[in-house]
Amino acid sequence: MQTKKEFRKRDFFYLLPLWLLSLIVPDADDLYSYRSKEFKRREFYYLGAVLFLPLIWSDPHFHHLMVLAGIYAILALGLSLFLGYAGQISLGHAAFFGIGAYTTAILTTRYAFPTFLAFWASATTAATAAFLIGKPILKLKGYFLALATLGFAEIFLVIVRETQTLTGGVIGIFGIPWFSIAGFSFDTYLKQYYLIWGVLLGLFLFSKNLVRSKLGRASLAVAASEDAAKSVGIDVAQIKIKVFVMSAAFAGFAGSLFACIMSTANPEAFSLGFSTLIVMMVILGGMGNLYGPIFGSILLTYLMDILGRYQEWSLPIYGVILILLLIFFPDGIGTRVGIRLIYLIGYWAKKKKRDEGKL
Amino acid sequence: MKENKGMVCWMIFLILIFMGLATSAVAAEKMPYKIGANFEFTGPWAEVTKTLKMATVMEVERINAMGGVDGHPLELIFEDNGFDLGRAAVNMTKFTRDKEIVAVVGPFEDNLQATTRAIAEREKITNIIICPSNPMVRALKQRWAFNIAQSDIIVSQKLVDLCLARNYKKVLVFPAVIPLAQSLADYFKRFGEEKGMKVIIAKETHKPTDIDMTPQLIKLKPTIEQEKVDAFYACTAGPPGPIVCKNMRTMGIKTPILGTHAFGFGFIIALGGEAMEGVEFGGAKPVVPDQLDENDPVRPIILDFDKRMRERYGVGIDQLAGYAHDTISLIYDALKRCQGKVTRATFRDALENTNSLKNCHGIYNYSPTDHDGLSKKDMVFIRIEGGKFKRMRFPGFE
Amino acid sequence: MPKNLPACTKPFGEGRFSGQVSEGGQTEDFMNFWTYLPQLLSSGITIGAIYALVALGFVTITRASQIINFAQGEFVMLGGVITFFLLKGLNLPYFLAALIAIMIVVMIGFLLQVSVIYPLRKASVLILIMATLGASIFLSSTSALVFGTLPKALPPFSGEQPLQIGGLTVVPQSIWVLGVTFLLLIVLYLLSHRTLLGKAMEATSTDPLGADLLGISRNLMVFLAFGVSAGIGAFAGILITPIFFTSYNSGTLLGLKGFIAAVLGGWGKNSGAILGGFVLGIVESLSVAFIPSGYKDGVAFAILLLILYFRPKGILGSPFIDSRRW
Amino acid sequence: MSLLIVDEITKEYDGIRALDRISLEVEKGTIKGLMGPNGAGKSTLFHLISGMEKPDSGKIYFKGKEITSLEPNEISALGVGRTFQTVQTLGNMTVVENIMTGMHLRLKGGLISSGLWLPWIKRTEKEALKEAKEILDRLGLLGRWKSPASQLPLGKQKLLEIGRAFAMKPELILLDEPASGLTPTEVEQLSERICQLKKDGITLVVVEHHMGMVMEIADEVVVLDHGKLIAEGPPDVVRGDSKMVEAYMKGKRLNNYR
Repeated sequence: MQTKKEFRKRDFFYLLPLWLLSLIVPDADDLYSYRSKEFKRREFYYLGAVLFLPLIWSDPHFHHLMVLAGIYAILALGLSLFLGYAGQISLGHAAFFGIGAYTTAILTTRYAFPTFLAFWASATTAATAAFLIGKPILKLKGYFLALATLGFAEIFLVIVRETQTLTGGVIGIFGIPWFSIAGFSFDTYLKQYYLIWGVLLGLFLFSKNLVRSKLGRASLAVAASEDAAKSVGIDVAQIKIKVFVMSAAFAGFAGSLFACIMSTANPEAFSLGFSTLIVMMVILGGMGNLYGPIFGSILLTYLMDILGRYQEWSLPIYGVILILLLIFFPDGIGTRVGIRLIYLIGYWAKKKKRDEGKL
Repeated sequence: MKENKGMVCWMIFLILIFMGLATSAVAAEKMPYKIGANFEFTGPWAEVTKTLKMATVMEVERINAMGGVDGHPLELIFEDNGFDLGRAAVNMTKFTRDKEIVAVVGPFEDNLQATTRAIAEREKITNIIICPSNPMVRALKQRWAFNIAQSDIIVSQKLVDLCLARNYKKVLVFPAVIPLAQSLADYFKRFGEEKGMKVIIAKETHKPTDIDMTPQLIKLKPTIEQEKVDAFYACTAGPPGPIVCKNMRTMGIKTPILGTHAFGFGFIIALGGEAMEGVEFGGAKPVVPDQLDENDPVRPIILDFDKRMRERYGVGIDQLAGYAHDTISLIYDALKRCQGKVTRATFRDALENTNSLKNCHGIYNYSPTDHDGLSKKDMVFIRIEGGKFKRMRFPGFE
Repeated sequence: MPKNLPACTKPFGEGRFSGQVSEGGQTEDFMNFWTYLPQLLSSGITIGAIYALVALGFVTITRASQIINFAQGEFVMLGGVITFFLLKGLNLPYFLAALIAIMIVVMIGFLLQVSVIYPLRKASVLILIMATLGASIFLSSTSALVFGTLPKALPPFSGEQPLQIGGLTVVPQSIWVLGVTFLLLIVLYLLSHRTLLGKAMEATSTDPLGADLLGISRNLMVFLAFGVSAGIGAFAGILITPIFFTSYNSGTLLGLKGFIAAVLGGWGKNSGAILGGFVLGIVESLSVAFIPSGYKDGVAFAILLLILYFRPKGILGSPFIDSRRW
Repeated sequence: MSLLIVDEITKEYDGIRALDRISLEVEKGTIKGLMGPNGAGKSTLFHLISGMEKPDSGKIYFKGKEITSLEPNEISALGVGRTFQTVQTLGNMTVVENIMTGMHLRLKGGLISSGLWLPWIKRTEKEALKEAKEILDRLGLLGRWKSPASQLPLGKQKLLEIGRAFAMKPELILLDEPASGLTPTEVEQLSERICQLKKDGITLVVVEHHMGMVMEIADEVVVLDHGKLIAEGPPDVVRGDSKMVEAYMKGKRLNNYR
């Protein structure tokens, strides 16, 4: 009996992301619609869901997953500003994530910084690193930009592994205290959930404002056509740097939270595979809208959790799913799923007709 | 009246049968004791976890065939954490949520253990670590985490004994950039210098992914020659071991090579070929199941386990299979000692009170203060000869 | 202190860096570095040949279609692993096993093109990168499932005994590697410059529209290119497996290094790829003499960043550098 | 003092002279028609003026200031707007956002302040929106101000591009073949808009194949052929010029082949 109920509950619980998807599927021109301040009704649904779901559903596993998804979402949100809005490519954001995590880890464990300060320090460090690395490499485009960012991430890993005295080498750093503000420490998954999603909400509003301001339009223009952008007096290089630094700062925040919640920081967590995962989150959610990364990250975090059951098969299945999603939803599940499905159905219908015609 | 009596007899008979059926049915559907396994089925440690899975599954099935723990079958639940910190942690909470799970085994890799141990401590669930975490984490003395394999300290002491027995005065250590190798090198240096040896830890290191160690060795060669080191300690795990040996022999360095206990696997010899000849290390007993002396208490267990592994999977046992076997039998033993009322807390206490339990790897003793099961007595000296593991004995040492 | 782990009281870096011993310090190494130069060079050249082959694989695909196939390294891995399987598992003769393995990997390359690249032929750069990365994840993990995750070591083509040439000791296999590499290069050169096919491939890459007008089927060219590059990759795999062990996850790093070599030499040029491969291999192995060997992998990527910043065209210059995607 | 001065400018593409010591002056408030067959170097000249490419020799002055070596965005910051031969509206934005992008330099707001949506940002954005709608109204695109720019027909996209350039409040606008690929009626509308721009006191340089249109709107016409300036003057004068007719007809024939 007990087990049966467990089972049913769990399945419903894995169906949750799909249900959320069905809620969010926006109308096609929503992607382009004039970016205004007015919230749509749908958006209040999301807010309600984020606020009350964990209370209705007090399940540590669910909370933990959502905490993780939230952290990834912060990172993906920053990346989508760079990927989706400025139209550049970065495979190196795991490095900024790692820089954030290590900054927090070192400051809190060795210099006994309060985590709240370390949180801001991490973002600053990541942003600085992004500025330094971005100046030279952002003049590249496409494949070479991707490769350069990837190379930066690898170099970061090598440095972390080698500077034992500071980062503890491959062993990493343990015993990072919980995130705490003014003595109130977030020590349960529920508290962490509200912390993370609070931060995410703040950053989300920030970027929502940003993309409908001068800077957002400029970055969209850079993505569309650099010549046109220059012709209206936009300094392309400067815009790219700004957005890059910005997304790195987001990554820094995420990394700091990650370090606090996992209580450890080690190089294995910031490898190329992680960068790939985050980019996938952005792509699957749909580039060029801000909900994309969030839903993408929830989706993939759940996917990973489900795949855990399939033991040795989890990685091959992940690869196949990844490719299939890219082939069938190249511009994101979150944004275009409706259109895509209609198109597919139409195609099947036509095919049927054709066959009948042949007969 | 008669027929009534007959009726009554029949009734009683039927009722008895029903009761018998009922009781038997009840016996059949006792709640299973679940054990969560949080392993790296994918990623660099996949091979290791494959062995672990084979052995654990086999052991659990054997115990269930024997009727389980007083009627309760054991059940294994495997989850892959893909060598990813986040997923390992989430799996841990997933296990803690399921109230029937009494203990979680794994993860295997050091970097993930710190987090899962912390969660276990918080959520009050036993976390059995097969390969002990690095000393920094073990120093925390967490009550809910138990280590199966010998800690780095014991392994290093064993190797120091080997050096003393062979009377190596100067040893050069060539560490890999993995947590295990680093703590091994540290402890080897510490104990070696206590015993008056000279231990040089090379600046040069190698990664698990390096495919050619020649450059590093070229930089080490002058040290080897000028210092006249007696032995070269390839402090590494996995493929780099054979690579180091091969490259050294190719470069014509004849210095004897010492290995870590991670050399005690068949594939190491298969890879290294004749370059591995004469490599010596301190390993566990399952590496040489057939060469244990007759009065060794664990000999029958090892041989029996080896036989069953060969029958079922066609491969002999190695240290990891041994650890898996020991894990399951430790859990089985502790569950039995809970006398029916199994909760996570009682299970933890029972496991803590394990003493002198005979197993593949030796005799396990846990206590509330000491969560390292094995001791130095449970290791043997091993030398690779003719593509085989040969046990060595040194009077005075073992 | 929160209920989390208590903060680490142990000082970091205890052990191998605090307990550093000065024997074998940099200066001595440097002095007798020159005596070991030939040794370093030989190992560098051997690895360089492999990088060159991997880079050639990248370039072959890029010349036919301006795509970078991040699964190139997996072809190398599959070549070695499948040969090992055929040799040890099915006890086929060495030559036959190698041949069949190459054919299988070529088939895999075709499959990859048909199933992943063709549907995405109009997709953006980012999508292509992610798709090929996904393919590489799939290939490596699947080979781990099928052939096991243990590293594989093939027997060398001839003789285990290292040769003593003057001061340095060389494994005969590395001579094999060099010889066969150069043979392969000649064949490829003829293929791409002397045959109509090669010319057609080049045409599709430089001017797709013109190629279409000339009636060259672009998709067919890309299809063939994938086959060829998969073949080259498999060949490289078979060559290195006797010296360096091939395991299911050794493909990714090799692929990246090969890519770096291709960029270093001059993106899109066969000659550039070869030059870049050897330069990268030699620089990498020589660099160990001057910096701690832990940074060895960093060197390659540092070179990459420098070359991308100062001379994206690479050493020999690149025909594609002004194209839309770069 | 004329607004734009091109002085003895020369540009070579590996040996071929695209422009050979061209010099011309554009007076303030006039429309300059730039004509010539393909390969005459009209677009090259535009690229040089707007800074997308650098000349091999010669100088360009705008409002008496030398702009030869400036970056494109700096040149447009000085007040030189331009449109493109292949229309380049920003397809990932709405129509009104395209116009507002044109106002980029005139709006203030940094990264943090616009992220926090501080009051002054709010004000500027509101005003910008209002102004953008006015511009759209003048272009007759106000009806579709919310629809994605990529969904407009070609003619409207060209108008939108002109509007985007106009939103910069520039003194000089370079129109690169505005009428190519438009229906006659659209060409009519287009020339009306252009004349309106002139009334606003904006100087224009128009590259055009569509002879009738140029002759109609331009105050002065310059004819290029193979990088050389072969005729200059008011339309009716140039129309009579034999060299020009010959060259231009050749150009037309060449066109038909392309």
